[in-house]
Amino acid sequence: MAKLTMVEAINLALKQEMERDPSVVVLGEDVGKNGGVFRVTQGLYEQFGDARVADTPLSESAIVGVAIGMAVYGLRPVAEIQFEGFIYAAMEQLISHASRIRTRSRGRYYCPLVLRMPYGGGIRAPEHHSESNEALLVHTPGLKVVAPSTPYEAKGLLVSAIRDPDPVIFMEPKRVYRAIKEEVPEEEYSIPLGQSRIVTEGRDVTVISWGAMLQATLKAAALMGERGIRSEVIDLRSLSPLDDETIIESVKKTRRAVIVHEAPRTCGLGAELVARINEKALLYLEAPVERVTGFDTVMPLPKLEQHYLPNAERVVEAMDRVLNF
Amino acid sequence: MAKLTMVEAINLALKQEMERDPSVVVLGEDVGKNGGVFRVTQGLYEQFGDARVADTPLSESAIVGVAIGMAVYGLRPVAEIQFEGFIYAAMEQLISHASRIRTRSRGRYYCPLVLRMPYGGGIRAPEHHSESNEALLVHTPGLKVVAPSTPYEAKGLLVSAIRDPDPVIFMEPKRVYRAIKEEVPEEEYSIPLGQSRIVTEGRDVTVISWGAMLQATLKAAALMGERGIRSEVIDLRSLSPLDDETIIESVKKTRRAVIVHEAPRTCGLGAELVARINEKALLYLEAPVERVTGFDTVMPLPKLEQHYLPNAERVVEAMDRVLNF
Amino acid sequence: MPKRTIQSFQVEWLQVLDEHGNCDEELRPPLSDKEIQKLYEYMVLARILDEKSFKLQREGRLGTYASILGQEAAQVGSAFALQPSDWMFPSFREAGASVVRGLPLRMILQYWSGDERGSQIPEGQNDFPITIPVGTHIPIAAGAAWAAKMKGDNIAVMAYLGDGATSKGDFHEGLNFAGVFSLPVVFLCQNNQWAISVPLSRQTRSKTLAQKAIAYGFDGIQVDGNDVFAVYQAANEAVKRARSGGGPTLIECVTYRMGDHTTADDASRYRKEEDVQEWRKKDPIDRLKKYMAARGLWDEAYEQRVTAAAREQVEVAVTEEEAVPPPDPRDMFRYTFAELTDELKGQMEHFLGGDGRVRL
Amino acid sequence: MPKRTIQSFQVEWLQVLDEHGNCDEELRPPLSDKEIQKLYEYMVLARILDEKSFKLQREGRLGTYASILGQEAAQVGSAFALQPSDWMFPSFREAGASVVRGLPLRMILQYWSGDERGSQIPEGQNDFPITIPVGTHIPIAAGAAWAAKMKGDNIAVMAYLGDGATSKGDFHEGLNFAGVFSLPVVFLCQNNQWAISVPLSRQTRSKTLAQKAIAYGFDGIQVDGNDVFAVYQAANEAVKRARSGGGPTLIECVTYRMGDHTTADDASRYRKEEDVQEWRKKDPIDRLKKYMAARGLWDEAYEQRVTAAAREQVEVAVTEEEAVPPPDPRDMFRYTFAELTDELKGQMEHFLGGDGRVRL
Ligand SMILES: Cc1ncc(C[n+]2csc(CCOP(=O)(O)OP(=O)(O)O)c2C)c(N)n1
Ligand SMILES: Cc1ncc(C[n+]2csc(CCOP(=O)(O)OP(=O)(O)O)c2C)c(N)n1
Ligand SMILES: [Mg+2]
Ligand SMILES: [Mg+2]
Repeated sequence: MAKLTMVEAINLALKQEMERDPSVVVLGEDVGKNGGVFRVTQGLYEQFGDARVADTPLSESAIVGVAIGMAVYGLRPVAEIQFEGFIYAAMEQLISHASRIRTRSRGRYYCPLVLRMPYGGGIRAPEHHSESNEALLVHTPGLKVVAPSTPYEAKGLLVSAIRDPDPVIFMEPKRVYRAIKEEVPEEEYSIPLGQSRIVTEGRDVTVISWGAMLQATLKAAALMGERGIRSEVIDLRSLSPLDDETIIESVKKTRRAVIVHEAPRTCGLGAELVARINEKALLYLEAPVERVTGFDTVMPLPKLEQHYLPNAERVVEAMDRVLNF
Repeated sequence: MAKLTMVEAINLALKQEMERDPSVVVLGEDVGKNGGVFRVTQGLYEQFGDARVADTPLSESAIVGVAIGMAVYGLRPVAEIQFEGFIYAAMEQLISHASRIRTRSRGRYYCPLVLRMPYGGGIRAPEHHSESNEALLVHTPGLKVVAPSTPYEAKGLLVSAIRDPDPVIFMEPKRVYRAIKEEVPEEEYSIPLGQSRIVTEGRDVTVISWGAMLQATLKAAALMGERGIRSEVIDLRSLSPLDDETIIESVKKTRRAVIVHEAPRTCGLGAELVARINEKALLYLEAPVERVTGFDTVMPLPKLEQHYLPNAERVVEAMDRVLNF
Repeated sequence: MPKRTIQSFQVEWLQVLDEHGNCDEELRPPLSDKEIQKLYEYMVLARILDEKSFKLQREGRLGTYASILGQEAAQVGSAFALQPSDWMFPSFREAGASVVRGLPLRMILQYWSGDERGSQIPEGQNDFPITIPVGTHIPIAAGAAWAAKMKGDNIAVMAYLGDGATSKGDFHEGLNFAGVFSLPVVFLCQNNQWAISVPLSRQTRSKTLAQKAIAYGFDGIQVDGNDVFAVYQAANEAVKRARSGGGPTLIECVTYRMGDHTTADDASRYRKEEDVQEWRKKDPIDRLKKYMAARGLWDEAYEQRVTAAAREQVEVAVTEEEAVPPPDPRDMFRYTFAELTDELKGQMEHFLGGDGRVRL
Repeated sequence: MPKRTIQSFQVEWLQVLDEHGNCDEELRPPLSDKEIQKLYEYMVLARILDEKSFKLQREGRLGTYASILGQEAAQVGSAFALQPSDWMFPSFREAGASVVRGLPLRMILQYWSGDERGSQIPEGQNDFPITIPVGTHIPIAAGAAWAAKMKGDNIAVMAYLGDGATSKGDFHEGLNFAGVFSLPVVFLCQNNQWAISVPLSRQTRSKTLAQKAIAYGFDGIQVDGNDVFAVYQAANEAVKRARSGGGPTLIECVTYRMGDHTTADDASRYRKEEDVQEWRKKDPIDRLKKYMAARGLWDEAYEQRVTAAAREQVEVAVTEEEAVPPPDPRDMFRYTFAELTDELKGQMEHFLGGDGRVRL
């Protein structure tokens, strides 16, 4: 089996889904000849042509709006927002239309749209190129939100996202894009949406993260492992809907939890996870659930970004706190 | 002292601040001759003229963008978004500029902008006219978010918002606009931002809400009072930043908490409050904090809205649950 | 070395039937007498439905309603150019166009009564539900047109919008996409001079809305929006051009919002009755009536028949609508996704009283 | 009854200095010899700074950088028309304009090195920081212009944007506001034919970008963007018109992005070297040099002096920038609001190791 980067795995998923289903089309800025600024769509233009791999004008709101129209008409558009920091212009289309065409029309119309976007920091990018805004999307009823953490995961989840009959936001941790390689089957497989994944089993503490933060989390778990602490690391995968069962079962077992995300702390997805643990497993908790997150400040430019982003050290400290509460 | 509705109280605050400070200007759709679709700006056009009370084109993104430019140039714009459901188009201006001009320019520029918007359901309005999207704004570093609950509160908080050197989103619970009258001093007063308010003191359970939900909460507290339960009702007032001290002190005292908001449940502001209580008062809790919220569905059209919105009955049930856990 | 003109543009104005019912037969679209009567009948039906809706709202039997009074020609003339296979994207003030499209009148009322089922467009009818956030359906319409083009479907998409909508970013982005990809879409702008209380002069400094098409490299035309022939003529040309690969068109119908913005509005706060009076003389139904009378296509007996039939249709719709049982609150949850997620199932069960409470 | 033309529009093209250095003296703006030399010196300085920035990036001494190569005339010519009291809103590719505005070169480097202090524009200099989200500064610039107008300040605002930016909703909304309120703002569009890999033909179907002004009811003009005289002339007229209450102008400078989009891009993936070659002949610096040489304003000794001085200035800036101590991480928190909130104080203390950990 070939070892692929996440960029290659996503590319493969796109290629195979386009081969399988002629209604799958790709659109966005620079997705054509250029193959995407991260090369995620490389080769698709050559293989499928201009009609199915379309460079668009620089219009985030219309990229999403037009994709909604395509989806409603019967296509399966996979639209790209070049960086997560440029999605705000498309919020009206996402919140006011994509997420609610099905319910507004009581099922007459629906919107099988995938919106891919690289997200997160750590690659020394300019302003707005390093944000982690999943909470805005998770708070929007009617959207599904997925964040793969590894190449294998990315391929399997994207296949499910494309085949899903509802809008899926597919958040790609750009820091992972080329950071790790993994065996990724050429053959078709899919990973169902809505399910989290236990990466390492353990009984002492549950650590929940997703996307690029999984790497820091695993590193922290390994460091703690050297000290005899057995962490149960959960890759959230599906940010909306949430997989309460996996999370709650784990916390009931370990009685301690740490949540790790890049986004600002206040009203981040971490808060929701704490709230659910509080609701469903309060009496099991031996310590307050800890959140290791970005600060409630603007994500800084590269010279300060390493201070902003959670890292293994900060995760270890939080694990220590829940263990020694 | 005159008894005023919230509409009248806000109108009075605007009028007095415009009289006090010539740099205060009002802009938005229909704010001029028409006096605003809710009459909040009534009379201002006549008093201050077209130059300071400007009807704008139908362009939410530019209303905010232009107001940012005005603020940066040295004015104190008070912009109106006609209904909260139309703010999404302005998210890019809010998140990518208003909230971060100060930090981006390391203090050289800043943005003393107030963005007023009616929010929330319960008035049988069309789609998008009944949303409660405070969590999106609270999750954005660099914005302050305020939601008054009564006429008196509205006047005092708006004065502070206008005088604040940073962008403040002023969320007006439209259901309260004319629902209650209250004595509101003609004289100048202000209520500092960042502080919550204990509405009724009590020792048995803390109930936190804001905006229009305060009415349902108080009704529930009264019903529980008949059963001898003494509720400590907190009007959150400042949604960002949060007043942890007031909340945590109260929960430490009552050991039980219920949070009430209209917004969808997942990643709503309620989750953040639960997370903070978890972090700072876990060991005090006798029961999981309960959230009484909108559902994770689109806010329905009028025929179903009463099923969506939290009411006193649902608050009472949640209070019962935390009391009988 | 040059300072020279490199581009020139013209904006044209089309009127076929003036306010006195005089018709330029050369410009008149080749409609049969039957079709002309059909146009008339649709306009009458639209107006009677509109009057009834307004009354129902005042009686508390309908929610906020947006009247189309005065805009019947713009709506009926344009929708009349569409085939059932074409797609139609209304804004929120298109009861007249929806009538032509054949949307059950009951559903129009149901929508304004605050019931999502009014937007459950019948299978096979290619109409989008009403869009409330102004202008945001424009890129969606462009996207549907793009999909049609990709699939090789020989159809046109028509998107309705108001003068206010031309100020929204989505108007710009949508029309720009339509231009770049030469999409089969017609943007039908009803310039009724007002966006609630904001007059056209506060919406744009451009003399016409039609000229905005120049920015996107395709044609815009301004027509007398109270002249059903002119509207039909322009729409029909544009729709045909779209279907045959000629790309998009922007049509500005100059008309007037005779009523309040909605039943929640009071236009007397911001405009003079005289201005409205001026436009009463230009009524779209009157002028067609005059023309038809002169041509022998209209007489009192016909008028009676037409209005009686329309009244009957509307009354039936009202009765039907009011007989519909209230929506099932479970619908809030059911249609969020194709399948109810566990989370929503939980919330619905909680709502239904899973822990002992019954709410239904 | 009419189908008649009701509006006509022209778009003009202005070129003063052709690529061979031939000048139309009648059209030439009345600049003194000194001023002409100043224009030249700014362009040379801009280019040398640009080359240096590119090199520093390649050496790992600077972050992602967006080259202005080829666009010197468009930037220098336009910024030269501004007074210090005027306001300037750059996009992200305006190092040339910033040089003219007097932004310390050190700060330009500092910004691209990933340090917010590069955006801490010196007090008294009315330049906005770089805006990364394309086109979003346009309504902000309009707002500043509106504020200036309200305050009676006799200034103009200039907002820079690219061809790609014309597709954004904010372009539309911002220009529309500027038209409606007749604001003192100049929109200076550098049409460099590309938005990363997307060519102009995918950005719009309109033949020019200048014609987009027609949609907003004000003037647009297309100029040879590699002709510093034409750019200056158009900018100067527009800025004066703005200051004197004549409202906004859109200027399209036709130019070419000679380099990659940024140092993170590889343009050979999507465009042919031949196309770039064509534009090399139109180099803005060469043609001014030829003109100046013919007028006796340029010789080798002058060239040596000018480049040496520019090199020196740039080297000093690099040294200065690299000597700046790294930013204090506390700055992340400090500038979020005027006053640190309790919440942020807590987060900062936690970050600083309030519980025993030291991170600085
Ligand atoms: C994005 C958005 N902003 C504001 C509103 C509130 N609103 C409803 S209709 C309207 C005016 C629309 O004017 P126009 O486009 O001319 O349509 P008309 O009402 O004249 O049919 C406004 C401001 C809205 N629905 N959507
Ligand atoms: C809203 C937004 N979308 C996407 C990007 C990524 N991006 C950066 S520059 C650019 C192209 C800009 O083209 P143009 O406006 O012509 O300016 P130029 O780069 O040619 O100077 C893109 C797509 C961005 N910065 N902002
Ligand atoms: Mg209108
Ligand atoms: Mg460009």
